[in-house]
Amino acid sequence: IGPLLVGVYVFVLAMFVGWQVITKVPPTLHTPLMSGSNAISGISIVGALLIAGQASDRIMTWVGVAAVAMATINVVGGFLVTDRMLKMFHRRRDTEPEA
Amino acid sequence: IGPLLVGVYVFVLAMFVGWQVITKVPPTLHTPLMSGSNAISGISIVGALLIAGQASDRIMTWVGVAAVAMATINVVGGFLVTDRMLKMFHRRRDTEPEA
Amino acid sequence: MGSTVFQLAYLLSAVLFIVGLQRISSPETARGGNAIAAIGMLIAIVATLLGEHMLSFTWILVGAVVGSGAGLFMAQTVEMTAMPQMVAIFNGFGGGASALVAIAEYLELARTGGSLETAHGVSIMAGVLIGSVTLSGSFIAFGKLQGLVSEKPVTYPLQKTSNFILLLAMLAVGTWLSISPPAGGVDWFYFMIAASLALGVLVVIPIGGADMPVVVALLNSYSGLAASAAGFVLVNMSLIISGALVGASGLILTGIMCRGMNRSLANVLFGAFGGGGGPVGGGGGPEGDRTAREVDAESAAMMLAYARQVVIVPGYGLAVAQAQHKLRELADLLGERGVTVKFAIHPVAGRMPGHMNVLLAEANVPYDQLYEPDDVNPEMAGTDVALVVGANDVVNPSARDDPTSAIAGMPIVEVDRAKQCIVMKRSLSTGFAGVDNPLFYLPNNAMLFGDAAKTLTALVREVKEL
Amino acid sequence: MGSTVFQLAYLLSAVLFIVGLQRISSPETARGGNAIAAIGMLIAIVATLLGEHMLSFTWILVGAVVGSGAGLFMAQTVEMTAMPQMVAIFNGFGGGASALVAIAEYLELARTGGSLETAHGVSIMAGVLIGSVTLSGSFIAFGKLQGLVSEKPVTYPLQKTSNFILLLAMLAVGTWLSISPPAGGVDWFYFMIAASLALGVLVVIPIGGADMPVVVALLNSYSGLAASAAGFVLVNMSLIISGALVGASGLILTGIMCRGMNRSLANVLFGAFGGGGGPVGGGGGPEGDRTAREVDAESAAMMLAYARQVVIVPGYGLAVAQAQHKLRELADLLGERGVTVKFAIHPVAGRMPGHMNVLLAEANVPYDQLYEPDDVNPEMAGTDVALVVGANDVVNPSARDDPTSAIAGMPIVEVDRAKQCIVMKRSLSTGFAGVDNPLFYLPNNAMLFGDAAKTLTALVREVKEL
Ligand SMILES: NC(=O)c1ccc[n+]([C@@H]2O[C@H](COP(=O)([O-])OP(=O)(O)OC[C@H]3O[C@@H](n4cnc5c(N)ncnc54)[C@H](OP(=O)(O)O)[C@@H]3O)[C@@H](O)[C@H]2O)c1
Ligand SMILES: NC(=O)c1ccc[n+]([C@@H]2O[C@H](COP(=O)([O-])OP(=O)(O)OC[C@H]3O[C@@H](n4cnc5c(N)ncnc54)[C@H](OP(=O)(O)O)[C@@H]3O)[C@@H](O)[C@H]2O)c1
Repeated sequence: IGPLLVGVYVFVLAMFVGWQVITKVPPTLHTPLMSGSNAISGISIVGALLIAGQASDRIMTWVGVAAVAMATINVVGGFLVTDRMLKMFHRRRDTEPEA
Repeated sequence: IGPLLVGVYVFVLAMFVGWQVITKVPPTLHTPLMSGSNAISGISIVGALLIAGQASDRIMTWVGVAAVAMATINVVGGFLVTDRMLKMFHRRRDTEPEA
Repeated sequence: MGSTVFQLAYLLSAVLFIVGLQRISSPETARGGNAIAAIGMLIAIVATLLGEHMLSFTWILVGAVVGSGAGLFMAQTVEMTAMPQMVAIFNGFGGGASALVAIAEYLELARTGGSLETAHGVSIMAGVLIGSVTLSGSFIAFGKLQGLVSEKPVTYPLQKTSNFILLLAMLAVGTWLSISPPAGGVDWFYFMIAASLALGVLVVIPIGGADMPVVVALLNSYSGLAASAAGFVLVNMSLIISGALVGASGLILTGIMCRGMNRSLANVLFGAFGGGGGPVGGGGGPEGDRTAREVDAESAAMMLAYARQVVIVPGYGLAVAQAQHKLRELADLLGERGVTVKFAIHPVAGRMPGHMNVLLAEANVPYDQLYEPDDVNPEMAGTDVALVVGANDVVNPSARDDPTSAIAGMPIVEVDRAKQCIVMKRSLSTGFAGVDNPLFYLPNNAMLFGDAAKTLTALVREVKEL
Repeated sequence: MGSTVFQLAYLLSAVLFIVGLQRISSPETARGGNAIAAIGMLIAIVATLLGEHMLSFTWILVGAVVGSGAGLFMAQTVEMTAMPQMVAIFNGFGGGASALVAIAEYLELARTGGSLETAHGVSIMAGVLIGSVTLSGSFIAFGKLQGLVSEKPVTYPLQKTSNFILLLAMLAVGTWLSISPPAGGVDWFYFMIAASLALGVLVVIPIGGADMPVVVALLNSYSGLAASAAGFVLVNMSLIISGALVGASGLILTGIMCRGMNRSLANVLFGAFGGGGGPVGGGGGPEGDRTAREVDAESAAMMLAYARQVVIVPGYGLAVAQAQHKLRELADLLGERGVTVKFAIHPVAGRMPGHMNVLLAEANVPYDQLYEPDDVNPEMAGTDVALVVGANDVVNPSARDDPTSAIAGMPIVEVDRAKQCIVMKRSLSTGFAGVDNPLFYLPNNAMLFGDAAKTLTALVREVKEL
């Protein structure tokens, strides 16, 4: 059983998991869900690191740096902005006098 | 990435899928769920067929026949009994005068 | 293992299992879902038969004919009240097949003098262990439920300790076998098989017959894990996925039963509880000065017939009396007279989860007439008559009121809050949990004693005559 | 790819992503869930840095410092009203990174003269195509949302046909590249990249600015698929899993938005709708003889202050006016006076799903004061005042009453059923869908004209003075 087939199995199962998990998120949280899942798609940083770390010539180095930078923006920005949003959500009791 | 690791990935994802799917089943249907999922565990029939079909000596033949018979009981019996139960479930309107 | 097409067929079968299970989540789609899962199984079987090189189809046919015949016969003839046994025995066969897959792989390696990778060895040992425990454990569970083996917990000194030592020994042998060449390990391998079978027996006999449904659900989970282990042995993703699905399903159902009974899994497995143990106490209040009011079928029929809303709470006793058809007849008669009839089904009423739903479905009660406790409890105060038929623990108010009760915290159907409650059972004795039920002595409760089949027949006659 | 330990680290990271997303399903656990997902990402990064042989960390550091700085800055400074743009641009970067991963793999094979397996080639081409489309498409979406690119649909003759021909050409070139040796295909590969980037621009420009949020959600899904494709290129399961999760998430959110607007995805993508197109009609009733009653801040404040229950329906106009803090102040004042205040949040109010919830959370409105339409609609008849702040389409009764309306069938908040309704907006003009709103002319409705920030400030002052 080759790597491509394995990938297909994993992809299909992950799609099911994603579908199940996401349909349970209430509308209240759809904006943070969108930015949070967006941050997760920055996982391609794994590939970006490989390019930048193993680059053997000028072009590859630049491709690598660009890939790392782009992926990092997505990851860092995505998780932070989601956190910024989510920390504003609170119940009636714990209302702090901050605007 | 070896076959064992791939198996672990697939197993973990399938566990998540199973968890999500099963927790959505209402109590009304827990008995058929149990017998239906039981029938699915008869999937080891795939392995049983291999033993019986590729047996090279007496012992293996008997092991194979036993495995196929056991798995078939589980599969055939499981799906049938589940169907028997489920076909009894009906809404208020379509009550047939059968007891 | 086969070419891409056959691998994709296995993937398709796994997807169909998932989709099938998803559709079992609603009564409307459940039957189709079961059929979809069965088609998935067919696809996996065909892919194996076509995709693998087979020396002979003769023995496959022999096994398949025997198995199909037996499965067909059992599935067609089983009583709905005997579902726990049925699931137990099918379960056992599934676990056995998985164990045999692992066993054959090892014996073949031993015969051909092949070597064993550690990872492969671990998969084989796991398959043998889990599969064999499932096989023998399920058969004991079947025996206990069917009354072939003593329902009582079988206990002896140092039981847990000796089981634990056996398990340790097996793990040691299993580890050694996983890292040694198979040719030299066959005898120890036979020991593994025998010890696994023994372990299955030894861990189930100390559990009371009434706790067997929990054991069956747990063994259901094990049969899935055994199939997964077989999948690791054969490097077949479809087996791994399906096994994991069943493993998750069994675990969830086990959890639901334990929560419904308000007991921990450890307590079920190691508590030697149920199956005729003495009453566990609780309840409180002096026995002597309490009297339960009795009512006859005629007056009970009157109350029911002139009510606006009746909530019926069926329990295990209904299954024992096989009186589900009579109960449906009564409900229909009341319905014709304009009474609103609702069935309140407690999640652990009966002897397996959802058991009452199946029994009432068998008796042609439409499922939209069945309610969960949370749906009817708020309506109780407006209910004229709550009719409890062969249920006991699931309507015991001390679960709600008495924190010292053995079933404290277990959710109940609050029939004590109805304007009038009628309990139909044979005596004032306790139910499965062995806990005294203060409901029987409440002023708004009346007992209608007798076997549920007889008393329901009487009720039907009386209502007809009104 | 690395040893077992690192593979298990990748598995752990994927599990943490799943668990993190699961926890985002409740406001209480959501922040922790986001942190768990971030930890998963950290684990994947560390596993890559330690598990792979790296020639140099210098360039990694350069890229990481630049990216972290930019990401940090953007995340900290963005206004909550600008979330759609923010998600769009992050999205674009993620897609770009995935595309670069696929590009680097191909160029490296071309440089070393390696050969290309077809399956590998297909993965690379998919990564380039999807990733580049995501990159350029997201940037155009960002531009439209930010007002840098014309919000209007840019259309020209044969637009769909020419886009379709371009796509076909790319598929042909991609197929050829997948089965040819990379060394000879570099020029055509550059064509693939350029054409993919062009395609991203060409498919987004004909879509109106107001439809951009749907496009962003769809591109979110694509960025996931691009990551999955990169995972196939690198045979990294963590990438495949995470990409599939995001792919599913984006698809679901796209579907929710389309359903909320009662339009098909095809209509959004190819309809050249929104962004200043003329009114789509609907509504009916002669324009001339209808008059909308006007109310001033003083009388509106009176109605609100002496109501028992007030339902506030915020919409896109609130975001435009940046008046969420003022609105919270008003709600608090009313609450102090003993008025029950509920916020009714329509799923597509604002410009992205859940947008209003974030804005109100920013203004410190507790989330248990926010209700979905289905929860408040049944209470409308008992509501004294419904206060509509900068919303329009989501309270348009013709969606419910007029089957010929362009928004017929879209769920609404039924403010027309409240005893009194007050609509705060600047004019009688239409909202996003361009549909006339008969609510404005109902006898139980009054308009409070003006920018929401100004009118809310006036309302707060008046309520304080009462
Ligand atoms: N559903 C599950 O998954 C599951 C699994 C394991 C354990 N359990 C446990 O089983 C119990 C289920 O509660 P339950 O209320 O359904 O049953 P129960 O508490 O066991 O009570 C059943 C009652 O039915 C009466 N009965 C027996 N045969 C009868 C007959 N022929 N006619 C009339 N009455 C008859 C018995 O009283 P008389 O002897 O006086 O007639 C008995 O008290 C719970 O304690 C639950 O925790 C459930
Ligand atoms: N949420 C999503 O995911 C999403 C995505 C895409 C599209 N949409 C669509 O967007 C619409 C959302 O509905 P909605 O009711 O929230 O908004 P809307 O129907 O677009 O109406 C917003 C109203 O706010 C008023 N307004 C604008 N600026 C204002 C200000 N500064 N002060 C006061 N009022 C102001 C405008 O009227 P005046 O000009 O008279 O002031 C306008 O009619 C729906 O049609 C939905 O389908 C939503």
